[in-house]
Amino acid sequence: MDILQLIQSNLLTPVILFFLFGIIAARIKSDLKIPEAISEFLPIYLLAAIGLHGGIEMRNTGFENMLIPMLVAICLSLLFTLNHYQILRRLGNLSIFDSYALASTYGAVGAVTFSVGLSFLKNQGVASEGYLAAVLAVLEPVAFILAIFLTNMAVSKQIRTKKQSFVKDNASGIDVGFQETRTKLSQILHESITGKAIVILLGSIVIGYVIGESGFASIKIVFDDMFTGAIVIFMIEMGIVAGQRLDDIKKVGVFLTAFAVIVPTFNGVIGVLVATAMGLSLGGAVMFGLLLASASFIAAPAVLRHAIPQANPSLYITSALGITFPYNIIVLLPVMFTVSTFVHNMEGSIDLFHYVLKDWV
Amino acid sequence: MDILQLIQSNLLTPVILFFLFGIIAARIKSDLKIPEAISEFLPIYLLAAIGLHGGIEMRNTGFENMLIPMLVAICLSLLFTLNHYQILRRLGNLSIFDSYALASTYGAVGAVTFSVGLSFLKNQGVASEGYLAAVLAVLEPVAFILAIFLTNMAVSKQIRTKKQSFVKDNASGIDVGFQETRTKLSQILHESITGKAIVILLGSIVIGYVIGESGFASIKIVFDDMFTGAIVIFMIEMGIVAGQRLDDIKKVGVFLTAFAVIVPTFNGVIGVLVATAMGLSLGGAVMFGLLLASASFIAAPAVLRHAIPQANPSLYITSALGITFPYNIIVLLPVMFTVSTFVHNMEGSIDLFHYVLKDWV
Amino acid sequence: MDILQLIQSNLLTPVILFFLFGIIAARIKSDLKIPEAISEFLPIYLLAAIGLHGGIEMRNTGFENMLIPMLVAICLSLLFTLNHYQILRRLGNLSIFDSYALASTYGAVGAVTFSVGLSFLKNQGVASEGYLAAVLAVLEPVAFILAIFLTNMAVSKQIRTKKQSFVKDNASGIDVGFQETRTKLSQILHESITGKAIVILLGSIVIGYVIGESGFASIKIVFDDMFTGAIVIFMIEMGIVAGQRLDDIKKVGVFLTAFAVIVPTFNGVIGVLVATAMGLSLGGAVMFGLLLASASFIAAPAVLRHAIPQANPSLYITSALGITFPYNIIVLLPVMFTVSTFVHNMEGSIDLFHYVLKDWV
Amino acid sequence: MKLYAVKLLTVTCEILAQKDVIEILKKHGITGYTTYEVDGNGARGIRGQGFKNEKNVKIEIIMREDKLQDVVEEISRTLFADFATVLYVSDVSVVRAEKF
Amino acid sequence: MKLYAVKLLTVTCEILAQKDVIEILKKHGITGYTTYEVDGNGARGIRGQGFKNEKNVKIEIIMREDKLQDVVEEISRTLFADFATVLYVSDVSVVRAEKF
Amino acid sequence: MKLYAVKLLTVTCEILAQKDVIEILKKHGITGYTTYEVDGNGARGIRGQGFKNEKNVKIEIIMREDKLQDVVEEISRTLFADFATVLYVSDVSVVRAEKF
Ligand SMILES: Nc1ncnc2c1ncn2[C@@H]1O[C@H](COP(=O)(O)O)[C@@H](O)[C@H]1O
Ligand SMILES: Nc1ncnc2c1ncn2[C@@H]1O[C@H](COP(=O)(O)O)[C@@H](O)[C@H]1O
Ligand SMILES: Nc1ncnc2c1ncn2[C@@H]1O[C@H](COP(=O)(O)O)[C@@H](O)[C@H]1O
Ligand code: NA
Ligand code: NA
Ligand code: NA
Repeated sequence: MDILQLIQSNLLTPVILFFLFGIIAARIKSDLKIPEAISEFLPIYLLAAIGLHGGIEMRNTGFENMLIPMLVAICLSLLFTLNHYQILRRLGNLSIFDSYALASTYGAVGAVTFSVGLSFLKNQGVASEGYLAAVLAVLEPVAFILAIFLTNMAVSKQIRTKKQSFVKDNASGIDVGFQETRTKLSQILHESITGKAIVILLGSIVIGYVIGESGFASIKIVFDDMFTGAIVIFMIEMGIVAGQRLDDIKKVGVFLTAFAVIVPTFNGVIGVLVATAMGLSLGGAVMFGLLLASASFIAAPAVLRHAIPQANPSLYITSALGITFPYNIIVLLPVMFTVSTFVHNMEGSIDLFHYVLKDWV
Repeated sequence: MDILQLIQSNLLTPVILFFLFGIIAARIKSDLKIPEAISEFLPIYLLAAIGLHGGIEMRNTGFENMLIPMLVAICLSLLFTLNHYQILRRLGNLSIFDSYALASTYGAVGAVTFSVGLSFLKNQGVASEGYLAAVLAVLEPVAFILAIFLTNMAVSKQIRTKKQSFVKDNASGIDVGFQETRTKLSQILHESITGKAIVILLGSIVIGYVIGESGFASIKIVFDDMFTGAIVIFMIEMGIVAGQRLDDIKKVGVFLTAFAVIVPTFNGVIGVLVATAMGLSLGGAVMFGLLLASASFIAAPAVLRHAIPQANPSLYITSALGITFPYNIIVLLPVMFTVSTFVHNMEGSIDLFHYVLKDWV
Repeated sequence: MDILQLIQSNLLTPVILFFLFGIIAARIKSDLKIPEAISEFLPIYLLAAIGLHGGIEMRNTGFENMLIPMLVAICLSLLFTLNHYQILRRLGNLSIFDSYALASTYGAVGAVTFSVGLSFLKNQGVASEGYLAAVLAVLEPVAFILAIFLTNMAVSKQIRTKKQSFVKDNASGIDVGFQETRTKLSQILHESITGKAIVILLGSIVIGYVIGESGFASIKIVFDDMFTGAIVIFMIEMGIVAGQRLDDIKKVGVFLTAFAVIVPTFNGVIGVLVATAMGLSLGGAVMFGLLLASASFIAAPAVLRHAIPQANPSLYITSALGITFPYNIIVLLPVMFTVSTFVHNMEGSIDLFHYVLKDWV
Repeated sequence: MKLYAVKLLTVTCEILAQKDVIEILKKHGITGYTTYEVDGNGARGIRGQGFKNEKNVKIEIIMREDKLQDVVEEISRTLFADFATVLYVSDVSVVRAEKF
Repeated sequence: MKLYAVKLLTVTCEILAQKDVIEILKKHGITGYTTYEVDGNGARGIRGQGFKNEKNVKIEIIMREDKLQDVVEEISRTLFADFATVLYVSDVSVVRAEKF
Repeated sequence: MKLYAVKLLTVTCEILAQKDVIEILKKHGITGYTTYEVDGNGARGIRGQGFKNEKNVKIEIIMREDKLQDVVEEISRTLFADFATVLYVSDVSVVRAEKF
């Protein structure tokens, strides 16, 4: 199947179609809405299902192999976040706050995107490494922490500079500033690692690992068989919310629109290649790429609004949800799948690299 | 099985029993309640399931045959609405506003009734034409539009008459009145065709058509296997709401109570006969009859409260939900099923009519 | 399997693990939360499922055998409630109000505990008598009614004594007091037997009985297959709520903590023995014991807050939910299962007692 | 459009005391009120987490001044001791004074 | 911090009349408001059980005094007859008077 | 029943700023407040559609007049620039002035 065919067949799955339907419903100003309680519950459910599934897989396959991909993902995520910042600040001329906020939004991961990725692979009949759910959990706060740390550094440097030039004598003021920054940082750190997404995901991974296939049997119908149906319902709401934001894309501007498409493509393809080099399976490489390509639009505002309140939330929510998310699930997933298929077929050279890498570690 | 037996066996299905249970719970003033988010979500879910199912069926069987039943349904719905108005205004002596509101409530269709009808047929092991979901979607706004149009005409005629007799010279006032009527009409038209029920129903039909049986497989458990269970839960809430309204039936009066039973019976049986004449299957004829017999009690208030605010909502909600709905699902469904079985057994004559009709078109 | 192994294997089921997970999530102050609408709906769903299942079982096995266990359960519940009161008032030195409130909280039954018990038995591959769902329904108000009656008696005695000593002449005042007490009592009686838990449970039992296995088929997936998955989700919320209350345990004190562990153990083991003596099956005896061991933490506050407003709700909620519930589902269930297995293996003597009892009735 | 001065009584209390407040209102011949669920913090700790029964409710009653004293007195007397309750009174103006 | 006196208009009405109220506000150049769903009881009976459309909504609008009369007049004239509606006005103070 | 005059401060803001407001209250020794989620419209556009984090919350605080100025000042200074926020103050009377 060539890439366009794959995009088309992906486009015609219920998950994507109901997302597009949601967008249309919002555009024609329908009063259709998934009640808040349901749309708040669904991500919890999806993450629990992802976690359980990942945990069970890890029990089956061991998690010795998890370490390297995890570390590589963290490094890439940090590198990419810094890279985003440079692009946004230099090329995009965005404010320091907006730049850091957007940089970490795109450095972070999207749990909904991950769910759609899993259902995409299911549809293709391809499996992926279970431990990627753990990578998802660990990756979530990494980019935020870096961005928040750097923002706070930048802000306290600004304050310090101001203080030094104006009130030369007031040294304790700076210390207070530092102190406050540190307090705030540790507070935000706590907030982001006790955020519901990470907590339910990690908890479910552990539980999945403990109960294994046999313990899962009694809840399989709810946490496995109903998974795709639940995504479909959630995608209606995602479509509606994205559709409501479509007008805001004008405010986002050409630069950011381009950023929201090009950067995920770059990150995602690099991700696929690196994952393949590390020996991940065809599907695993796609999911690894998706982790790096995805932007966070549910966890991001919750953390960033406190951490970098000066940044304009409609910039990062709109670009992540209104542009990158549809692009990722409709176009980039099939593209990465094709890339992954391609590089997994020229196994020889890759495996070589893999062995080299393994020797090296 | 004779008709009484059929009513009895229908009465003893979970769907009907939980509805009656809900009524009892409300009557003994229990605090039992399905949380709002759930009871708002369930109709969306039910309509999505109905739509997907209908769309898949249409892909299997084509939708060439849909056109005539659709047009006939629209015509009958318009005729019936006018007929209701005459009965209500002339025989019932109701105000012009109440008459139009009630006429269209009974001219419109009830999505919940339709769901119960489908589960009734499932129980009887009888199928129905998938395109009837599309007829449901199209029929929904038809009666409203007619009633609103006529009400607005009536009101602006009144205004005009008043204006002519009192302020002979003020012609522009009438124009303004007309203008306003037209604006309001187009606004209400927009509202009723972008109403959530129609939107989710049409969207799901299209998606069902596109994905077909194979694309549906991954979400079948949620959107098919769980259907009857979901109806049961919704019926508890319907029962509770109906039960809370039982006291209001006194205010509805004898005339309207009789109307709420006789008119659906008449419409429904005509519907079954016409559908049979058009060549619909046994089950399809029942569903076609049910479309015409059912009254709208969720969509109606939302539209009518804006369109005809002078009408008393407790009249049309109470009679549609408190009287017609229970009557339809408990008594009329089995009656129509019996009628449909009967006329489908004397196929010869009917088929004849069918061929004549086909030749004529 | 010995008792420690059983506790361990129980501990590693999804139901218990997700409960512990919820506690941890609350302790680390995560913002994880099951939306209110979902956590309000789940008990209704669970009770409907329990009721339907019980009703169907009763249709299969008849309910002649139900009478004695039901009466015995009521008697034991009343006896235990009086016993709790004595312990709390004499040994614990609690106020009369707190004593009665706690006595009835532990005399009443916990529907959630019952659900967990059923899933525990399912896990062990052991069945239980269907009519125990009916016992659950009947037992629910019994302890409350007794406690409320006694509290009101105590209060009006107090009032009377005061009146007699101070305003000798005002006899009608006492009558009014009595009158009020009686009104309030009948009102609370109505409230507690029309409470949602009892209503949905009794309704579902009747419906289950009426529809039987065959009528249940169409809703089995929702009301049976999804049962354990639904419990798991509810247990997350229970864990969170329990975790939030863990700090309050300090306020509960050593005496009440001991009470919250020892009393259920005593009641539960007595329950298992009595049930075995009455001829209930292995699983049935466990469930019977669980009924007597469990404390009510959802229905209790709703009733007691009105009936005995002077009692401190955080005492009875915290001890029932924060101590007894985890203890019951983690430790006591396996203990009672072991006891029941043990006494069911020395069948001879027990059966003897059983026949004696049967002859006697 | 003339506006008439009346009183707005606002009671914030445990959801389980709502029935009692409405009972008191009824006793004083008042049937009009507006209610909604709220969370809160106060002398009895944070309310609104956990079970629904542990939420608060706000009850707002527009009424004529002459009934105010009695209603406030009865609510204070019967509920303040046992239930988490806060009440306050404000001055508002309405169009149809006869409605209240 | 200086506080400026403005008016707070509160409209409690059927949820289906919300759109009409906001329409009226817009007509008078007012775009700021706060809304939330409530239950209630009044001349038209208990509201808030049953279907969501049968709930009430509260709409609160901080505005300058000069627009108040017209808005109150128009709401009274167009909605009082057909919809369950109650409105009242109170005096409040704000920091940024220019915002309203 | 004697009523005592106190102040009611109402803050309507983004749900994500709730924590900051409560932090400020705590700093000024205030632990009593009532909160509930609302929708709204204002200078920052319609709020309440879409994600829950994009809703508003109303925070109501009954307090003695002497703390009011400082609290209002701090909220204005720290939140007005970055968050959608509106606040207003009204006069109310309570039964137990010592509670606040
Ligand atoms: N100072 C206050 N301002 C606003 N609401 C309050 C205040 N104090 C208490 N409340 C509300 O009244 C409820 C009961 O208060 P309390 O009895 O003090 O726990 C609290 O849960 C809050 O919702
Ligand atoms: N006296 C009152 N105090 C507070 N709210 C009221 C009052 N009367 C009516 N309401 C509210 O206004 C709505 C409509 O009132 P009505 O038109 O009288 O039925 C009611 O459902 C209540 O929410
Ligand atoms: N004039 C107003 N009256 C009542 N509430 C308002 C008003 N203006 C703004 N609000 C509320 O305050 C929130 C923030 O306002 P803003 O910062 O202007 O977007 C809005 O979403 C509304 O909930
Ligand atoms: Na990323
Ligand atoms: Na009809
Ligand atoms: Na018990």
